[in-house]
Amino acid sequence: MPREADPSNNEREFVLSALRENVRLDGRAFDQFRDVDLAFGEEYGAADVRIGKTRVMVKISAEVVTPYADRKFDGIFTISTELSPIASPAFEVGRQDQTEILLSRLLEKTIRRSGALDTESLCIIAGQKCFHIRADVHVLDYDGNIADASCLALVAALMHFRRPDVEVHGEDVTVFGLREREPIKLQMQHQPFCITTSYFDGGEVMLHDASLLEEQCREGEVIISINRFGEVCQISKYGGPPIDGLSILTCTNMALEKAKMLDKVVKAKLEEDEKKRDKGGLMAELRADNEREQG
Amino acid sequence: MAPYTNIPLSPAELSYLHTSLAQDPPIRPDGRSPTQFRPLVAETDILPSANGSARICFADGTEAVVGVKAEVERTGRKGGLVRGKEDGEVEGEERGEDGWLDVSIEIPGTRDDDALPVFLAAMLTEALLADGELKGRLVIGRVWHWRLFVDILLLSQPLSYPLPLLSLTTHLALLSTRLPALISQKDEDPLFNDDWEASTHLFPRQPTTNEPETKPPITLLVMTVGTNILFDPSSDEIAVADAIVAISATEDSKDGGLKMVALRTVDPPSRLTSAGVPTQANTTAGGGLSAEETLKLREKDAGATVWRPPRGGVSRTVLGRMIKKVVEKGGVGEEVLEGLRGVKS
Amino acid sequence: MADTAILLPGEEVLSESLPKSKKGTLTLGPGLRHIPPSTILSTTSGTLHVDHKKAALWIEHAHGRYLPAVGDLVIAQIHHSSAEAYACSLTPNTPFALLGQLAFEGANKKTRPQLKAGDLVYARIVKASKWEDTEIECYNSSTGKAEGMGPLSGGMAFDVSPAFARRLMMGTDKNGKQKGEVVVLEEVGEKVRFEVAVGRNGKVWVDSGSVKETVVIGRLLKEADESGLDVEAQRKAIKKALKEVGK
Amino acid sequence: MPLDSSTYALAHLRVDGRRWKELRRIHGQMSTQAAADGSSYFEMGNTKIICTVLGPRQPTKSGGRDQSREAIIEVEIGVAGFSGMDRKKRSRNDKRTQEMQYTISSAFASTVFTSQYPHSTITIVLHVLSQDGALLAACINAATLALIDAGVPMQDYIAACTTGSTASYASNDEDADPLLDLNGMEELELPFLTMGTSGGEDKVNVLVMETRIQMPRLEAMVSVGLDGCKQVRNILDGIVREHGKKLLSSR
Amino acid sequence: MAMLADRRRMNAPPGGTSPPVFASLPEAKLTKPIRTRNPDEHRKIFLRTGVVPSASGSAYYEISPSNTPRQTLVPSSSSLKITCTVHGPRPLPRNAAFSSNLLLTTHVKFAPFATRQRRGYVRDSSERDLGVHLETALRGVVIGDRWPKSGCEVVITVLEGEEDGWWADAEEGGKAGSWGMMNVLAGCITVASAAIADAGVDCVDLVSGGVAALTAERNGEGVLDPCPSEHDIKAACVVGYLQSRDEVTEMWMKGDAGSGSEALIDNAVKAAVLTRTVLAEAVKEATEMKIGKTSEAAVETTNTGKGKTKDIQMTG
Repeated sequence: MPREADPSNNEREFVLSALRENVRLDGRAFDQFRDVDLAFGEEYGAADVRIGKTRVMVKISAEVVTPYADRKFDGIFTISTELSPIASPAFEVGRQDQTEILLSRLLEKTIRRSGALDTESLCIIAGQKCFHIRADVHVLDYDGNIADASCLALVAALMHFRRPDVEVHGEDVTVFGLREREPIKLQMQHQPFCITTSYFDGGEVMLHDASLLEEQCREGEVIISINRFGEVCQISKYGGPPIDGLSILTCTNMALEKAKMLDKVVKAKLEEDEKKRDKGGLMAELRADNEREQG
Repeated sequence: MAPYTNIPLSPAELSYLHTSLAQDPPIRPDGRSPTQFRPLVAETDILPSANGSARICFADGTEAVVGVKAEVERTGRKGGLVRGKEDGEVEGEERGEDGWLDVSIEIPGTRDDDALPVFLAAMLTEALLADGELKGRLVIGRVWHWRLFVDILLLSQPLSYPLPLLSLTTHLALLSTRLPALISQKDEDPLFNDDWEASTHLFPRQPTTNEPETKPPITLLVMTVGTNILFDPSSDEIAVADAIVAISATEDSKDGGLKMVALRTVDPPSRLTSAGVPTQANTTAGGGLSAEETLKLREKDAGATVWRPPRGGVSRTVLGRMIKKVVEKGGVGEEVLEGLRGVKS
Repeated sequence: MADTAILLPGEEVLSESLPKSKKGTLTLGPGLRHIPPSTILSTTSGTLHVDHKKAALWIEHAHGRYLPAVGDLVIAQIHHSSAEAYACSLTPNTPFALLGQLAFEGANKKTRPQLKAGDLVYARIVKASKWEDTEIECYNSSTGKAEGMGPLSGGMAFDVSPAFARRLMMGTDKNGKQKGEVVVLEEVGEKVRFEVAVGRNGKVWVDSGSVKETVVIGRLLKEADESGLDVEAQRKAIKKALKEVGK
Repeated sequence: MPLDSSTYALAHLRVDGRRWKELRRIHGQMSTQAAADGSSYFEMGNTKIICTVLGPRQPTKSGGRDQSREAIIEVEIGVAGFSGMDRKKRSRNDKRTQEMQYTISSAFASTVFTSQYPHSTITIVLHVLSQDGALLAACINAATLALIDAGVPMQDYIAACTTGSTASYASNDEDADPLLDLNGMEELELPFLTMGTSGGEDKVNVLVMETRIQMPRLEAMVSVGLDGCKQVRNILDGIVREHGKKLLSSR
Repeated sequence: MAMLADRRRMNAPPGGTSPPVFASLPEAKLTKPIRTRNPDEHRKIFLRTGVVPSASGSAYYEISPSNTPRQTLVPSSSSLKITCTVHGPRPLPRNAAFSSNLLLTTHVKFAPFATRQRRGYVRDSSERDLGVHLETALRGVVIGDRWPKSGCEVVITVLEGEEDGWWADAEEGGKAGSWGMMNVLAGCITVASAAIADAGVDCVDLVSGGVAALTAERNGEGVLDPCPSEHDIKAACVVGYLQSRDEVTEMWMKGDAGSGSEALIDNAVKAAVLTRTVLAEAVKEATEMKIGKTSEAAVETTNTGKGKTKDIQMTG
């Protein structure tokens, strides 16, 4: 079983003593993120996020399926995560390891359980037809903090995605191609972001956006998912050495700030992308079509 | 198959055990008589969320919990094509289906699809289904039926062959199983009485004595050494068994005695033990024989002086005696059932 | 002196670029393959380097994993220890190299250094063969002297590319010019005192006694490596960085 | 079955008649199984857990030399098919179960003196016989008791409970009360978190929340949780002392 | 069981497809097949060894369907076709623990098309259960201590499986009781025994499988080799029988036999004795062929013919 190589004792001690002197190896402040870069693909629903060297790509797709028998009025939304050897030699194909399970649970809790995506809006005919929105999360490069990066990429991709328009006449459903009708945005109820706080020395030192080396040296982490309105969607502190109850509340406050920052990044990039698309000849053409139809 | 493929006993120990168990009467390591069971602690109705439940703790520390849950299910259209049987026509009594009983076993350290749990589940299932009485009781009407889930958990590591433990626990759990009373008509959408007091036992009881009229079957593990037949073998004893047979027996409604409803041979782990080396062939003890001579010596010895894993099967006469010991009047089966009667929730 | 011709795997080395040697023998370095009678093919992509004096040629390339070669100085990390030797990792996910328990200066059974898993040592490769475990040692076995090798305590190890590590170790030519065109260590060394050990396996260990200075040196090295800074750019970056730490 | 919050507002009584800061009945037993190195049975209301601890022992998984300098804590959780309202078989690869296993394992890894047992494994096996809320908390408490029974040295032990809030996430209800120790029905309706603390002080080892909630609610929930964990800890203390007395008197 | 989901193949939709229902003449009444053999008569068995040249040992076993006249396209009774290959004895893998005995493992798998209901590619619990039964039957026969540190794999593919009842029967589509499994097991025992002999693994005896049943029609009278579609079986028994030692290595009995259990076992043994004649004949013939072949091969290398077929008519 390949594993991420453990850092040497020298590195471990140095990282810790540096942190005690308020120094991070890459010169960032404790609560500072590495450069966050978000790019959208040609197609709808492809988002590529880079935080420092960490890189995550999310692609959303939609298909029409039968809803689950026990949830007739809901569409289906699934998130699948994949940590492949592309990201790090420590990941194996096809084998679910701890990191992957935790990551997928985290996204599940942050996005699905918190109801970020309105699944009822995906229903086409109750009990018969609905959209299945599938998000594939691929970690392409691994240098720490994949939770925050994956969540950011997932939220951005969901906001960017457009599903095909449908028309229902009784039992008949017509699904329109992207060229036939302007595709429709997904209904998002809120946009939660994952913020991981790594702690050292029993909570004396708190870091945001830890690099891989810092992650390997940390004592534990608190992962908080929060949206810009200050609604906490999920907190995970899986074991690790204990910290004060109060510091968790501090973490939450700091996470809110970061979530607002990430929210802005996503909004700005989406706007940029929309402008770019607006100019395109294809879109203009489509709009003309639609107007004629309505008229 | 066996949960313990490496038996921590040397050929000398195996040989000793085998000889003492082959004595007449056999000398068992814990001084029990051949038909005596080890003491056990049992309780029933331990879980409020299950329709029936039981827990048994054997003296060696092995422990099992069984929970029985019943769920209402719509009876699928039967696949009959012939006999002019159309919908609506009912032909006598409704009969239950095998698929309505679902037995699953969880044993720590094994996967759900390992041979051991699969084998044990199949063994317990076929004993329960053998006389068709139990599945008949699951019928609610033509449209609805109960589906019975029997979840068997072995809580400890499988120290000895867990079959008797699991079977006895299942027996107690089923005896304590109660189904809510039906208030709706037979073929309507079923509606049940919320009152737990009004519920009926899956195995109906006599109103006066509160004794069950019929009982679920029990499965006993019987092993042979030489001509001796031993019940409830411990893990050490199993290590030298010539043959092991699991016999399921239930009360015969006709004459009140016991009848056998299922039987399976179990692969004895003794077949995987290492053979001893005769002194003449032991090079360190001064005996220097060629490989060929050693082989000859071993074949001639045939387990007389040193331990040799058993070969072949069990002879038919011994098999017949084993069955008889379980089901005969005043036999071990009745004794066990009598012992379990004393268990109160 | 360095020929900048870029070769791809399978490409033939032209006979005019072969060095003339008096004895008529050539020494082939990494990345080259000889097919008798006189064809020389490259096996990796990179630039061809020729040393006419020694009649040697080899291919330099920036990426790929470090392959142990006898005589290389490396920084190894102890993984676990057995009765005779420490198993050390040179690069992650590769077979361990063996470091004898007594392969240290002045070590005998009583005085040998006690190393824990995760400790770093500066060592030289003494055996590198396809069929056997790689062996390293922390002293020169012929002289018994440490020659700067041994356990590394404190400080920080930075990961750089193996090619950059090689450039760091090229030394200076007659004019005092850096052959590897990396001036970070020298230029910083004029202002800041620090200890350094460069391992061919892509690790640089730095210890200046001060966390901030060590971090700066590490960052400069990584920047020079990853962004491929030339000498001028390096000087500029060094000046800026040193200002930050107040030197 | 929606929780009738209006009743709560009137009488300040919960569905099962408790007040906001009341725990359910907690019952625990130690040394319940002779075959294991340590074992316990733990009830929190109708949530019932059996826990056995094996080890510290040699790693059972063969292959690959284990050079770890500390003991590895393995956790196996088996959720019985009959434990819930409906019969449901949860596979062992279920991600939620695996997440719980990881949480318990890493929580105890920092409390148990694992460095005293290099190259060994401590296996905690948890069987969930019946669930009615506070599953993770009950598992942690059961594991604590079983580890104490097994005589594994620990710095301290972890006591856990859940807290919730009467306000659902949407309503910005100013006078929402925090609730202690939610039962299964309340868990379906209300936001809640599971918390595990060690030591008498407010040191949080585990904190897991899966539901959406307004940030201001959190503070109250955390402080009630800290207090609840202290109560649970006292009860656990009592169980351990009781068991110790029994052991001594039987000598 | 979700865990057993087959993820290596593109599978058919989970809902499945309904089995074909063949149109039959409206006046054609489907009739349950009736046993035409005597109660103590076995169906014809075809057995041949050495069918897979690359395996250490192999055998093929077939029971032809009974010839009942029918008016529909669907055969009213099923037949049994089993192949078995034996690999080994061969050394255990390096990471396996030491074993002083031959480690025999069995692997029983139905071909996806073997039964009326399609079988998946992953072994289900009934197939695993059969594997355990077969293992028990064979472990007692092979002399394991002759082959320390070795493993031997017995791989069985059931090409056509006996049905559990009459397919058109009202009850569960003829699946009640899963009696067909018992015939399959008896066949597996016999064919594996032949294949093991073909592989040259030391055995104490040839083990042959036999099935007997108590049926409702005959009022408690037992039948040998029951074809489930022809009977209404009350109880059945399979044995793996060693004739020369008069021993049973494997026995599987289920159902409500009442007091007739002893007679049932006796009948199963009788069936096993019948099967044994075919088994012995097939093994003997194969051995003769091998001996003959080696002497022939010395003279003429082009002759690569395999064993002849053998059909034996049997009566009790």
